[in-house]
Amino acid sequence: MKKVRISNTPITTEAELSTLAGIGGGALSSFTGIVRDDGGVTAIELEHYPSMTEACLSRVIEAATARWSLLGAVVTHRVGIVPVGDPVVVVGAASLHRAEALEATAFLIDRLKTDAPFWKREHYADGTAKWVEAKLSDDTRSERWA
Amino acid sequence: MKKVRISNTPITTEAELSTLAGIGGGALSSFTGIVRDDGGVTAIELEHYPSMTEACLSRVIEAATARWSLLGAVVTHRVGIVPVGDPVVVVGAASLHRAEALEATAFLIDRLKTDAPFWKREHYADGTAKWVEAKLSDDTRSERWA
Amino acid sequence: MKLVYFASVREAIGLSSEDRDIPYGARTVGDFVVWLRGQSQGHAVALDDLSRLRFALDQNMVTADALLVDGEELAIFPPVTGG
Amino acid sequence: MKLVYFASVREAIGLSSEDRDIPYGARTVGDFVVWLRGQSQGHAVALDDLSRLRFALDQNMVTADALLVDGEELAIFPPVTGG
Repeated sequence: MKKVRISNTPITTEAELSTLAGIGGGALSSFTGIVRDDGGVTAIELEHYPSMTEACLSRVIEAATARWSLLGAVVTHRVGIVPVGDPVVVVGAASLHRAEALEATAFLIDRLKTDAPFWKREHYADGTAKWVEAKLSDDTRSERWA
Repeated sequence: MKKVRISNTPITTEAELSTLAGIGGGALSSFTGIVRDDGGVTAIELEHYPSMTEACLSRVIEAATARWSLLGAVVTHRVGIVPVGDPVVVVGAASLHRAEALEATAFLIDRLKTDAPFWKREHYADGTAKWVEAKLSDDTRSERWA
Repeated sequence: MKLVYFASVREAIGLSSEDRDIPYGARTVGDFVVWLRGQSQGHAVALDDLSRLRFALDQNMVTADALLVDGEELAIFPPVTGG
Repeated sequence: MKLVYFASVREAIGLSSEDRDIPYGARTVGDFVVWLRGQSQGHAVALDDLSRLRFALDQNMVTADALLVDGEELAIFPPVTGG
């Protein structure tokens, strides 16, 4: 079971993981990225490259399933305006034993951060907005899977 | 926020993680162990050492929060009879950035497996039952955090 | 060729996309982008530093030295920041 | 001293717990466990192989060479299998 979803409406960890949870594996691991109230941020806005995004995320999932023995993997990403406290991204992996699910989860989010065409803009209480700068640490984490 | 819970009634990933999800961190990671239909297993039965269990799990959480900068961590473990498909254990960690939550989640479940006084018995469709043997691979995974 | 822009590049140029013929002599993505700088003040600002830009040719990430041959859509954007 | 048994050890001995005086000369957990083997056929089977047993003295995991002094509760069980 491999599932990629781009959503312009609110997402929840449990809804995105529900299929994985019932897949029959002993191990289910997940990561949820949540909008943080970082220095007055009220929301983030996510732009993406529609004709490319889904294929990129599918390639990340394919790479994970090629690398680990997984029963399933999901990646769901919000686009549009996401208020503080709401999930931006949910990734999850199911496997028979825990090592595979845990490692694949870290891989999915690390690779998504560097490979998928999303851009974040932070909105502040005073009405201003600022594009988020890419972090070198994300490249480093993504490259350790190479 | 550090929470340990031993439950003799069904648990769900989402309920155990709900506090962590609202804690204000940008990163929430979790692992759920689910009873697997492994060669005719219908349920597992979990015995534990009540006067010791909670303290052991608290020490595992303390070790995680000493090692990583976490906003919160939870460990919930079922005891009693748990049917195939139901969660046995849920661990989760919240942090500002993803590396900490992801690593702490792996640490929590790896250490729980070797340090906490739980014993599993598999029940089969034919009415027989068998104690699960400890796995050397669990020791190996736990020791890599030493 | 169809050019598509995202995030800060889109904002600086003031366009989501535009159609441009590949200029004479431009063989690589980088050649094309350097030429685009001359098209407006916005292009000049947005495309000033190749090292801070990323490119996708027909929806595949490429580097500035990728050949343009047969490409139909070139996307130009800052490093991605999803997740 | 209170002895508590879990899982396959509990089943083989047929008791969840019992009170036993520490026998003369037993200084360590291992000494006590070796002596316990003589108490019944169940004890003999359950406690046959020290290397396959784990111990907790007053709810702290210890090895067989831990001293019994001042301990109030000794738990004997197989390697844990939770999670």
